[in-house]
Amino acid sequence: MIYALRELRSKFKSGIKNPLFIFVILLALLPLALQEPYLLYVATLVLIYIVIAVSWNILAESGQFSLGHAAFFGIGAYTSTLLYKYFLVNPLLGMPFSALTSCALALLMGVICLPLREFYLAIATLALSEVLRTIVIMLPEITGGAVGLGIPPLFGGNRVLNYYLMLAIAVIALSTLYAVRRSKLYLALVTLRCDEVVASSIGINPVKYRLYAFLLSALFPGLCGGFFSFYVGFIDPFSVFNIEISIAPQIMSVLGGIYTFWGPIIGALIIEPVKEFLRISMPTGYLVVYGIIMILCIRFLPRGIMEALKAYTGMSEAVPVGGRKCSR
Amino acid sequence: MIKTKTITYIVIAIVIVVLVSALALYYFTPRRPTLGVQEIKIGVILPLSGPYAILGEEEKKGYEMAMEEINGKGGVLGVPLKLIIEDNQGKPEVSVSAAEKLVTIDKVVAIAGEYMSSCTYALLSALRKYSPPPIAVLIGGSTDSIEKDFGSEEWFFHLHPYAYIYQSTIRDWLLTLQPRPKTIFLAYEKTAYGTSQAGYAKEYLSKAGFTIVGEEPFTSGAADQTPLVLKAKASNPDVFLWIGYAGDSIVIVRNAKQVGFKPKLLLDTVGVGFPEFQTSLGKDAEYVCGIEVWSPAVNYKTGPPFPITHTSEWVAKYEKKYGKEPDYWSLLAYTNLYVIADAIERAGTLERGALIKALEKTDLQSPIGRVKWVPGQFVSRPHQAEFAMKMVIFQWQGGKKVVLYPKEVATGTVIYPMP
Amino acid sequence: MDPSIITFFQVMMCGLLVGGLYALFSVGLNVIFGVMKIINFAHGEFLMLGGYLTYFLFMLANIDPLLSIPITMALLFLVGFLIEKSLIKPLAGGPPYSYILLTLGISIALQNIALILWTGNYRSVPVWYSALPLSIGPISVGLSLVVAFTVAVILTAILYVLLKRTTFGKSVRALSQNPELAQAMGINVSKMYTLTFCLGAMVAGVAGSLVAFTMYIFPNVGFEIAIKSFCIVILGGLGSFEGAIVGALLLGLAESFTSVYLPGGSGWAPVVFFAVLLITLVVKPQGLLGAKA
Amino acid sequence: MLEVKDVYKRFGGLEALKGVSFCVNKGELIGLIGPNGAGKTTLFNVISGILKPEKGIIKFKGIDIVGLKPYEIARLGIGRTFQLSRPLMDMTLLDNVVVACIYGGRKRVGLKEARSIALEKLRLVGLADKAHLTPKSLTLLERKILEISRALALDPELLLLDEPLSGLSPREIDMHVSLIKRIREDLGVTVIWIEHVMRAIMGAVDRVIVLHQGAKIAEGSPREVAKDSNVIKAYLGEEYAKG
Repeated sequence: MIYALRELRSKFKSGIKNPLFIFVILLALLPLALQEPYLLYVATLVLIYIVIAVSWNILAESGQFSLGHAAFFGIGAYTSTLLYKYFLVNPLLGMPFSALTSCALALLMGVICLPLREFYLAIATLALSEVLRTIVIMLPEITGGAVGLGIPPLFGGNRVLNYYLMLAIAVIALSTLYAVRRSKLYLALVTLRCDEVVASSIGINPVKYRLYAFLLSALFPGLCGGFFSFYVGFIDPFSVFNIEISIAPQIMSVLGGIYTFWGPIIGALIIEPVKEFLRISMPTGYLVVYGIIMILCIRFLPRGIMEALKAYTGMSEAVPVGGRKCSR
Repeated sequence: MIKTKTITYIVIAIVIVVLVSALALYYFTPRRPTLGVQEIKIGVILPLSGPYAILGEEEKKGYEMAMEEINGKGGVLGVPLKLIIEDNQGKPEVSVSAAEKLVTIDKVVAIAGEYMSSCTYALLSALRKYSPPPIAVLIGGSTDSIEKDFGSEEWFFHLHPYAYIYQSTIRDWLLTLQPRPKTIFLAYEKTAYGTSQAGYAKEYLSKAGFTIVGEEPFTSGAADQTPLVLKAKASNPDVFLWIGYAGDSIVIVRNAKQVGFKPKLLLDTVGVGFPEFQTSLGKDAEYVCGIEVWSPAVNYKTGPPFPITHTSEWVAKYEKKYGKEPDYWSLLAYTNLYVIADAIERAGTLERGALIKALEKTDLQSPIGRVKWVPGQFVSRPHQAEFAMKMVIFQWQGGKKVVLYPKEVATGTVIYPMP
Repeated sequence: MDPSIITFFQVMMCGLLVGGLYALFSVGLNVIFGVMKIINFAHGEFLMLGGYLTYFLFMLANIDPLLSIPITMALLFLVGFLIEKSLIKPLAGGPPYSYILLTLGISIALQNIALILWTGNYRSVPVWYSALPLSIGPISVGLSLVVAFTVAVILTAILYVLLKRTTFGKSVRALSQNPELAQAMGINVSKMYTLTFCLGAMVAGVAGSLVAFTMYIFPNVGFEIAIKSFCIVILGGLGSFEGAIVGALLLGLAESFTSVYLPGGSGWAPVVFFAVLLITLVVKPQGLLGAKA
Repeated sequence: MLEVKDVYKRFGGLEALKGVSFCVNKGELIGLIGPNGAGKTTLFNVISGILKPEKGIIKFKGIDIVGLKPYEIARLGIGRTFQLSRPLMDMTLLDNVVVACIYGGRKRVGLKEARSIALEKLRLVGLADKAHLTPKSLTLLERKILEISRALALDPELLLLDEPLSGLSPREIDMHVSLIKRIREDLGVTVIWIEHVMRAIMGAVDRVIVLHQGAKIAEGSPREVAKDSNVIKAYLGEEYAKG
């Protein structure tokens, strides 16, 4: 008993020092610093992108390159919206269903994409998300079609409550994916990425683990989609099945550092606010600046910010799963 | 003794006279109320990047023109207007983001602008959650769900026709044609704009006694619409009516000419109004008809506070300033800002309640028609601009847009059937 | 003749003609895609630049789009060269995904520069043959489309000869199919990258010229066509010249046939094409004519 | 322990294996030799399940493994290495072995336990002090050793080594051969070993199987095989061609 308590305490102590824990605490305190609903609105969007980027990255870690994450986001968004519209399901209850349909889609996508690699996989996922968008457009009786659907915003649009809800989703997503990265599942995923033939020669079932990666990667974007439609109060197929949503996590991951946990987070934390800042500070032409910033970033930090940081601190070697403290 | 007494009386008298005259002066001088601010901030949300940037730019020109004029005359109640222009990238969530910023950071007096229906809807939905919601006088959004869901809000005023107006205008005009056309083939692009219009087109036109011989959704942005045109040709309609964007109209008209499809009338909903339609097609643009909120040939008499007497003066001014023909979006935007400025002027304050009251009493002879609030089709609150309850029909003749309908503003007569 | 048969052939003609335009662009993309193994998100912007160049040459100097093709080719070759040398080359040997950020950045910057310089207006070159029909028996199609198709076919044929009969072509194929082996054979990879990139840009520029008078141009025109072309290239099989052509014609036909024969019309066209793509990939993961991995 | 009976495999028009049959007993160290293109690696790929033979039976410990997936075969206790060494480049040496331990080992282990087992395996082959580096910094020999220790993490009963000596210097060859011998002796693992370096393999193995153009042409002790006329013919042709 005492031993268990002591272990709990020591776990808590080491947890406090965990960067993720500190990060989450900082995020939880953010509304105190950002009094303005506008800043909170942007912060919530950043959280959504963080979750999508980290989720995309976990699929990339298994060697599967998706250009269709908007499909998960979109199907999640439509699930919660349509549940509300037809069955008056509370959005908070609808969101888990968003995650479910997104996972179902991921299974379908994963199975279709099993024999595909690299560009073939990327384009197939893109195709699937385009197919879904067209289906939503072409079934206006059910989905509201291209016109879209207006829905009452969650919590009456209270930005603080919305922020904390999204933060809760983000915490679940980040801690799940953080835990995954320290588990044996993660080892299997990375092995698949490095060499699939070797992976199967050491007992890893590639089909199973590729599908796991798909599921993990779709779960939280679907949830975010379910949140997003009620956050904006409006949904239409062009804004949720948008290729930009599929591309954004790639930009964020590559900028921050692909195949790292913090890379996509850093990427999202930089990209979205910078874009928003440019948007409000120069009405026309800011996207030119944005594009040029992207080019310069990759020109000078080709391996992303995380690698640059590691090189700077002299930690360029890969860190084993579970951090450095394991071993000897 | 007396002397001092007299002096005392005189002094008192002088003091009283001075006081009374000062008071009288104070009371009888026409006094400009002071607003107590350095500038009046108006938020404007438009698409300035992405596929709809073309129209956002047009709007921006209109707003800037109006602002320069108003501020050139000393602003509103002596305070200059300041436009805070936000790009919404044509995305609903960015529109919301912009709205949040305008309301909470910039603390604008009113929000203007918008173009796409999806963005307009999301924006209004975001505004509604404030208590009280900020004033929105918008020129974007033609989907009727905006009217149904927000039309009865006291803080929302709308300066653009809703989808049904396009089709009711088309119906009314088609009924005036001699000989009256009997059959219509309807094609529409499958996004929000096309599908919402098509529903009304079907309803209104068939109720008015026209036969819809075929209807067909199409993908906007396709390189070639020959199959669509062929389908239409096969059903041999009197009128080929399509609802598409500017690019689609170029392709559709070209393809129609190519396959020799010659209905009595080629009629588009908004895609053929742009000058680029004519420059891109040259003589093939001839006799194509379209519908617009306003067309540069339409000339209204204007009243104060507009510094012009007729719309044509505005057109000349615009052409001088920007070196091109204006689009109705710039005039809408121009009018939009004047409507807000006029209400502030009359309210004499920036206080929300008073401003809404002043807005409700708006009655301007604007260069785009009369701005007086009337109810729309679905809600009884009169917050829809009167001019936006009808539209104009034009035809390309000799490389120029000739206005055919309504009669009051017509500048020519229709050439029908098309030669 | 039975009108339904006439319609059938008419629809087929249209599909093939549009498919021909897609083919030209996709073949160029396929070369870059195959050799450099990067998804070049900026490829469509070459098309856009080519289109605007053609438009302004016509409007300002009254040069017919067909005559301005050599100018477009030369200039786009130069643009491709500059971008490759200054931006893409320095990333060589870096992590594979860094190209995404780079090409997206180029794409976003170019699109928005175009937006500022030339506004978002839809423009089309009004050539004299723009709306003339070409009739073959009861079937009539647009002359401009036929002209564009002819140019596309000629250029594709030249590319075919270039890729199948010359040492350059052999190197391209070697690099697409087995980069390691190609390197071992002593192919100058760096030079090949530059050449193929410029070639791709050039072909995209010509495709832009054709789009400028058959369709219309606007700052985002290239991005949408590029996405379609990625799908075409994958459908046909990475690195397969014939595959890209087959894929492009399939897309053209799918678009025109669905719009005539499916209730709901061309709204469903993307679904049909993408469904064909997905089914193909399930059955043949390497694409229709792709080399086996 | 392993029984290969009449196995056929073809690639398009090329018959890579034409009815190969042989048996391997527990604890044996078998050399599998033959000129280039003889079908040796194909045979390994067929045994380890990467390729499916058109015909034939492969029995491992009495179980027919034809049609099983590679990972199932690995879990039955067949470990293998590859001709061109394929370490998992993005993972540390330790993780390279840990992952094999977890997914291929016949005992279910957790991450913690797997780490200590893996470290033990690395210590066995002398790579423990580099456990936290990635394979990028290793020499070719070390990479090959890593691959072997990764295969050993499966606790295999049968180990398939595909040209473990290619590309090594004579000194490295000696070191590597002694490691392979030690593995067989200390762990009692049955080994099938494809090799081109004749000098090394002939002195080390119990029995040699010779493949030529997809067929077995000889089998027996190294000494017998070296004298076999078919073998000499097959090899001499190649030797001459090499010039």
